Amino acid sequence: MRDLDRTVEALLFLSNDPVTVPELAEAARAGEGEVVESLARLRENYAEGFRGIVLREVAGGFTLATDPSTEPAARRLLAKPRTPPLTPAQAETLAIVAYLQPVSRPEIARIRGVASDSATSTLHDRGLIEERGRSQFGAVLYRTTDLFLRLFGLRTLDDLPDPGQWDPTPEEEGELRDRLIRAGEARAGHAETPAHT
Amino acid sequence: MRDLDRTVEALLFLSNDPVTVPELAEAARAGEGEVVESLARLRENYAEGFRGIVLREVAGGFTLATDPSTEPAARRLLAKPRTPPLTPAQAETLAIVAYLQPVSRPEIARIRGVASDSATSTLHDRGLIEERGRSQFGAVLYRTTDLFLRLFGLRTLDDLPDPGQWDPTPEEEGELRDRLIRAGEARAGHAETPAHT
Amino acid sequence: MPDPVRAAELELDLDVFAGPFDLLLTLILREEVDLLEVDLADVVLAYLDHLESRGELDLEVATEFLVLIAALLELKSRLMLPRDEDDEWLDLEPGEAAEELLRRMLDNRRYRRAASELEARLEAESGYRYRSAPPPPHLKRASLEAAEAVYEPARLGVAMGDLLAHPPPIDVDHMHVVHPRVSVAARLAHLRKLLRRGSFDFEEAVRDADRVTIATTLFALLELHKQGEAVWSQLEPFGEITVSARVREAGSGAGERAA
Repeated sequence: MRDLDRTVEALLFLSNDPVTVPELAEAARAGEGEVVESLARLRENYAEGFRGIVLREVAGGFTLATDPSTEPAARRLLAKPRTPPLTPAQAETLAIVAYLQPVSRPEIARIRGVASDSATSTLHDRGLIEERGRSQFGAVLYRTTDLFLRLFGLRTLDDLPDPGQWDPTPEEEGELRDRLIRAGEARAGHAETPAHT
Repeated sequence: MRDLDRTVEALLFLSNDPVTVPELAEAARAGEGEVVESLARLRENYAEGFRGIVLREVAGGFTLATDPSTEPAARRLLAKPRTPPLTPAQAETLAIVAYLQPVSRPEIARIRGVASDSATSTLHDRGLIEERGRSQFGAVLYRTTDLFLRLFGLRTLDDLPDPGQWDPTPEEEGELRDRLIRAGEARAGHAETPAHT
Repeated sequence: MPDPVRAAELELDLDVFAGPFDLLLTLILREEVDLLEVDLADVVLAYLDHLESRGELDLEVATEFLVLIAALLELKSRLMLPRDEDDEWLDLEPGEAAEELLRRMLDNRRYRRAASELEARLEAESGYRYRSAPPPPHLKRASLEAAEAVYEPARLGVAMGDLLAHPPPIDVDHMHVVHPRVSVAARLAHLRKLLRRGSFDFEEAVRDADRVTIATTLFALLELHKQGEAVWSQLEPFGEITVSARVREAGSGAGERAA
């Protein structure tokens, strides 16, 4: 292994958070281009499926992680449960924050149709979301964290799938809209009747 | 790499402390003899002088560590005071500690209108604030540190800027502390009002 | 995405409808069932019974149900309000109301799908473990001397200013709070004046009045009845209400009377 590769490997090993190319370059006293080449060589060395450790690019940086195939043994050794799964309320709240950030609690509640304070607090406590300023009414706004990106294996927020893919087809949407409009017109018709006093 | 070698490598990578052969064998569901052989193969792979990470046998068992030759770079990465931009939550929390010190977490939460434990912990971890005794109710009190002064370019706390120039309601009477708490409670009450569509 | 018993499959047995919830929704949307005649409280009760019989709360289904029932409640409350051009309660046209409802349903649906996508992602990622061992202390120690001024003190002052800010006063129009603009006393005087003619139609007493005035006038009428000054009759539901001065002993201030 070249000296730079050894240094980069050691830096990735020591840092608990993903490290960016500029950070690696500054610490290793190397050019960013050299670091990128070094990472490419390490990546070959740590390609998935070969070793117990893999090199991953998440949350805007590079980090070493264990291969999922070793997870059962790791659980036995560390007696530490895996990341607990999200409850549906937490998953929906997280999805809203991820796509609409920054977003406030009242806005989340409006979309979900129920107050979501406990889900928001849990996500905050778990470090998946954080505060990002305040709305004009003084409500705290939330955004996702780097830990969110890391736990969900995303390099950046742009890696999130396009939510448009889950929308109904224009035909379905049109049909739904027509029905709602007819219901609304029915209402207008009814309303002509004087109120019961 | 064999499956067992991958597992042992992953276990060594994840563990904070040296791991013994019996511990490795139990977690990997393998015989101790097999684990010893596996360690021997890994040791070749991680021999000193080849990579950035080395496999060491120490008093308590086996462990992965960085090669001493990479230490200068590691120190450059890890030892610099971590000064990423402050998040809004951190800036607000730090301002409260700086102007009102000593101040407790519950008081910070009351002023900000939201729990601020994660911001407080981060500021503490970064060495910007430290504990300074306990309030009469037993809550830990915080004050700013010398590193805080240094990172903000202040000689003493008296050099903190007068908040008066940013005060939205300078005509209001009262101690800074009381006014902050009143404003915080007003915001907390208001934030629950749903946003209008 | 797991697909347990959906809210849509909730079996209902109501006065005007028996069948699954989604069929009720469809019929309402197709105007085959009049939403005004559906007792939504019964739908909620049926849902609670359903939950009890299942013995568990499925949050996915509960959320779907809440969104649907909230949409129905909103639609129904709009239907029940009298239509009044200058009434701020009805600032949405039927088309706009439908658009708003549609937007909400699509929003909710979009984020529920996104949520299951995230759940699947987290599950797929949970096999990767990251190292959490702290780096050796001797590699971490930064010296105070090496620290340079990187933060602006003004940042703290600005944060203080934000923390001292009170929220803007609540916009009352926004909150749909209607302040009484008329007093019962004023409406009592109005009714007594009309009563001098002997009798009048209630519609006449509240012609061109807003809803609050109508309510206050009704309250004033009840007060007149209590005082023994007026009686009324209505021949059929929703029909005209005729208010008449009550025959009283001489000397009452109600003036002439005519049965």
